[in-house]
Amino acid sequence: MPTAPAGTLYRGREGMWSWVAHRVTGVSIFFFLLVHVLDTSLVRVSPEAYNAVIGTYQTPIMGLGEAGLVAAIVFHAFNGLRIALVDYWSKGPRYQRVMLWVVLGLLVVTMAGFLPRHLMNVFGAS
Amino acid sequence: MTTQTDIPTPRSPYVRRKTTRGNFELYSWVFMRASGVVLVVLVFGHLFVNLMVGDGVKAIDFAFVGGKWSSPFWQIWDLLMLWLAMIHGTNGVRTIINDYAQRDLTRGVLKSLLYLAFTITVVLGTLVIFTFEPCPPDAPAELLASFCTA
Amino acid sequence: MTAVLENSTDTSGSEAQAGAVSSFQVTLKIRRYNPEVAAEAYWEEHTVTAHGTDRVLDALHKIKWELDGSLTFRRSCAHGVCGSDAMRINGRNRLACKTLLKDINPDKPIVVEAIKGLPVLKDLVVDMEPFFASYREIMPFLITSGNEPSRENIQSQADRDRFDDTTKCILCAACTSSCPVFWTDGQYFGPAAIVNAHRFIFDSRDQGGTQRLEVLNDKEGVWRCRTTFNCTEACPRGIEVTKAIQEVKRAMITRAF
Amino acid sequence: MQTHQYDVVIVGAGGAGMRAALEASKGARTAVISKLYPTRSHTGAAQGGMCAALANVEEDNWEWHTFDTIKGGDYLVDQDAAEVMAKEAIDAVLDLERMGLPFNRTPEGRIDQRRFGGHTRNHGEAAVRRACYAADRTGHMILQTLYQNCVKQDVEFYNEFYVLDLLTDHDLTTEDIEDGAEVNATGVVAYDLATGELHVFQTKAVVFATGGAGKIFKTTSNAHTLTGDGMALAYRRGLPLEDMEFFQFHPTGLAGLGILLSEAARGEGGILRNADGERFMERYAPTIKDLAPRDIVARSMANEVREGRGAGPNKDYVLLDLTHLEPAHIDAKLPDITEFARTYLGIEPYTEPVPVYPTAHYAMGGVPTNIKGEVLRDGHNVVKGLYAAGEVACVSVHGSNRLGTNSLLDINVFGKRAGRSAAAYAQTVEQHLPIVEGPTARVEAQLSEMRDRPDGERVADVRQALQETMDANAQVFRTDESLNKAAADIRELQKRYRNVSVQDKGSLFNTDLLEAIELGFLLDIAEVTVVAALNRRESRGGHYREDFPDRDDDNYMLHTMAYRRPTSAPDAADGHVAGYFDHVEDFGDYKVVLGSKPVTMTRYEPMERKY
Ligand SMILES: Cc1cc2nc3c(=O)[nH]c(=O)nc-3n(C[C@H](O)[C@H](O)[C@H](O)COP(=O)(O)OP(=O)(O)OC[C@H]3O[C@@H](n4cnc5c(N)ncnc54)[C@H](O)[C@@H]3O)c2cc1C
Ligand code: HEM
Ligand code: SF4
Ligand code: F3S
Ligand code: FES
Repeated sequence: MPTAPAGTLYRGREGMWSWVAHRVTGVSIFFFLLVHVLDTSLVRVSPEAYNAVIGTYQTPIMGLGEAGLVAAIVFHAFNGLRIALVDYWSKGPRYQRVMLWVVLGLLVVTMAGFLPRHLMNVFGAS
Repeated sequence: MTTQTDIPTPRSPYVRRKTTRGNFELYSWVFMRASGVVLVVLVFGHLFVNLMVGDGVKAIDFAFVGGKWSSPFWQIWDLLMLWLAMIHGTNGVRTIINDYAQRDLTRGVLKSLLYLAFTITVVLGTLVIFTFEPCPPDAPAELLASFCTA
Repeated sequence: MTAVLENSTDTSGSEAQAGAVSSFQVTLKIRRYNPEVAAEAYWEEHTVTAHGTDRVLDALHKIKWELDGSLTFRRSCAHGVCGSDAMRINGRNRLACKTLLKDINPDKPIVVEAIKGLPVLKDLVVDMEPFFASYREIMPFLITSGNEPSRENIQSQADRDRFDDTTKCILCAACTSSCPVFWTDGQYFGPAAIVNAHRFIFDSRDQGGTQRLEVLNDKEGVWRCRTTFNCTEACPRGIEVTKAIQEVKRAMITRAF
Repeated sequence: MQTHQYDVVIVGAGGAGMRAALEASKGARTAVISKLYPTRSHTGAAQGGMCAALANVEEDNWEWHTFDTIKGGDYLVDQDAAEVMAKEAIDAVLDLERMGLPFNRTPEGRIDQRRFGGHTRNHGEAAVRRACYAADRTGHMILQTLYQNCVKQDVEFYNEFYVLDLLTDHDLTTEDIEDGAEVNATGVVAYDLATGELHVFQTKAVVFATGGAGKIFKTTSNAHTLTGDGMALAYRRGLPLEDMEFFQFHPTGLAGLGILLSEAARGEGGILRNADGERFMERYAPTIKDLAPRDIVARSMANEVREGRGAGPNKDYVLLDLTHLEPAHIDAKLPDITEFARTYLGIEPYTEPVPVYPTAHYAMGGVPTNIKGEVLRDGHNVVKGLYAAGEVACVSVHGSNRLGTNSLLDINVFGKRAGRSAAAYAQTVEQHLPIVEGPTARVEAQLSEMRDRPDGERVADVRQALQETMDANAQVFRTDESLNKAAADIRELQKRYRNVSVQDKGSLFNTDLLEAIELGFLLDIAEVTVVAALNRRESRGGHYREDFPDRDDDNYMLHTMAYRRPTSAPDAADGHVAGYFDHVEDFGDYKVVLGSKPVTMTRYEPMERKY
């Protein structure tokens, strides 16, 4: 296939941007998962090794990263359900936009439930 | 003037490279959605227990993991999560490679890498969950779950 | 019903009564490409006077007819029924003849370029052959077996309505060339082919549904769709393209299980 | 240059061309050459319907249909052709249905039918439901269905190829051919838009199906690409054009734009009103009112405006009122055209009346053919191997005014006939006839002259001037004075055309060049139209002369035949001279010679046309 010379960015709407986000979050989670399995495997090596690595998860920087990761998973999960509804529910395509707002709403609610506690755990005195 | 040249249609027709029919894409598509729904439960449960209950991320250490995996319930939970998430994720990344890698060679290389990563991760993860020894005999007791000393 | 480019600030109905047309200046920023002259595409701006009911096509014509005859684009009917002039206007696929200038913010230049994902031949003209090749592959014709009825086939009104939406397609390629999957994977059949398959799969008179589903079960078939809805949003005929794709997917799943 | 050989070459991939292709390709090696992708052809713009006396919803028969067609055409219709068309209409519709066309359905599941202007029961008693339709995109569905079946039959297409010359073994503009002598079509020359290359098609039979020529007018429902190419090519090779003075102005074009709102709008109950809200058609056609034939409605509308009862700020249009119809009904039956009103005028047809004004719509005239689709080179001799169908042709089923829905029917019935005749003829020919030495010379000269002229007039200026004079002087109302003005203007523009230049000198997709060539066709067609209109000093159907407001059967019950001849040729074209049918107009190096052809009458005596 010859490729067309690139022009400007396509100005898609909600549908396209939610797909971009779904893709980005999906890949991020996937790579995190690879690493996560590796680090968890250290439990087979020795408790010290595991604890040493897991300790780095508890630094504030990683704590923020974790928050981002959770947000990514939550978005990906809810949006994944939205996609499934678009595909299986006959009225899905018509309400895809509404459903995206619901997904974002749920994301906010979930993060509101999670973040304060998590940040307290990370930054708060233990 | 009677030039007798039989000339085919002037613009070269476009040919699809090859047809790959069969239900593989169909099943993988259904799987993405089905596994997604199950994953919602598994992942959210996982996250909740690890990050929300008790002291959250602060509380995670060898002892915590040991405590969880001593119960078959969490062993199965995590095993299922591992497999589903890995198949789901790998399949997702496969789609993405199909989308963006245009040359056959690039596609091949990237996919080989992907499947390699998949195999290593899944095998490793499975082994760890099943061969896990919550109370390794030579480890310092304070790092282990409380029941080891019991 | 039809795709609008931007939510215009004033859509207050009859204000645009014929006869009472105001004129204004518009600038078009057009992506030019002519392999006979230069290997690279470049942007060019032109400013013309337009009237209240003018469409982007009118502005393009003005440029071609008054300023630069070499500007090249396809068009025929000039009212959105022939599907010749799909192009990217301010980043979105539209028919130039259906996009009114007054609905676009006139303060900034209107960016016009060829649709994406098909080889650009000259200026706004792309090679449509790959697009039509996919269309032909889904067997876009009624397939029946047995004896032809001596009069017409009987079809209930409900059965006729079942596929009404997808009969509207004018093969303009606005949908297919708005699809992110198609841009990067030119082998994807694309929404337009699926829409036209849908038109037959759900026609009660047709008996080739299974074959067509088989074709679209291809690796590059319906499963490639990531429900990004760009196609639905771009379709100048207001066809619910993603919905049609979904219906085809569901038909396949029902058949497989 | 490339050369191709086929049995049948069809020029034009609209409804007529593709219908012919479906027939021809069954028995002969066929190619279709079209300057547009087939699905872009203007048949796709047709909205309202295609009529046939199926009698699916109420009593009807093809004989009534024949009568309506003849009366609608103000008795200038060739009655044998009208009979053929009305009779074969039924199969034409059923063929399309079986090819997959999604017609709207009756509650019983049959093809639904609706009313259309001029179609009546029992010779004019009341409007009858005869038009088969698919919402308001019947033409779209016909075009798609025919294309789909061409895909199915693997018909060979040459898309975006402009046919720029017709090859014959005798040049009728210069040679004097005896009655009965054989003249053959041998091929066509086409220009590939994508590459700029010329292709010669050597063929046993050629079918012209290039559609109409609405772009001679400014306000028109026709596409930018309807530039009368086929008519002009035939005319330039010395073949006659028949009845070119009859151009249909459709009553309901969107005011100022010309975009068509189908007659179906009135068929479904829409009403025309003037500025005072009066349903003025009650005055002009008391029986069938808004559903009178198009020429009558268009004239009535123009008259309302002329007499100061027009609506709008400039009082220059009338109103099409749909507001009394149920929105749901409008959505089901007229979705597309109501959307045109919304998109292009910002009018909501549910609640507001739509501004409309007549728009140039359909060429009743064209390349003369007989009912087999064979092209005539004079009153009765045919050109062997040359066929024409659709709007480019004149069989003549439309006479001086076409009834709505009869054109989609025409393209199907006569497209099929032409395709079938062409293939049958090709099968009888063993060897391709040789084509002339240097077949592309004429076209090459024309193209290079245009391309090489460094600068000069702009194509658009000349075209605009042409369209404006045609709108001003040769539209719904015509007089000797206005037509002479138009003729003078056209002569002037012909001169300017010789000095036209294009900016794009390249060979890839040079639409600039092709627009210039098309302008040449437009000028030729406009010239013939005006000369023929000047000659016809009567009013009949679409041709209305204010200075001769009555029909004059004694002098003008004849088809006009216009020929291009060298200035030295004899003036009268054939024996049938009556009225002014020996008219000659000089255009410098050639002249337009007018002859006539009798109207074929079978059963129906001309009567006064009242509705
Ligand atoms: C808006 C509108 C609505 C209408 N509604 C109705 C209706 O409801 N009912 C009805 O009966 N009639 C209707 N008509 C009339 C009818 O649609 C047309 O008369 C008919 O479709 C003409 O068909 P055609 O095949 O002759 O030509 P077209 O469909 O115009 O096709 C012409 C073909 O010729 C090709 N061509 C032209 N020049 C060249 C060249 N130089 N070289 C190669 N190819 C060439 C073109 O590419 C095209 O494929 C309507 C017309 C219009 C404009
Ligand atoms: C938590 C619950 C999850 C749900 C409901 C879910 C749902 C989905 C769905 C429905 C798709 C298909 C999208 C499409 O076809 O357009 C998808 C794609 C994907 N998912 Fe998930 N998923 C979940 C978790 C995960 C996890 C844990 C990972 C990482 C390992 C992951 C990685 C991906 C990737 C990489 C894609 C491909 C994205 C694309 O093609 O654009 N997902 N997900
Ligand atoms: S579905 Fe819509 S956008 Fe796609 S080709 Fe058809 S008309 Fe154009
Ligand atoms: S834009 Fe493409 S991804 Fe699917 S919904 Fe439309 S085909
Ligand atoms: S010109 Fe026909 S769709 Fe725009």
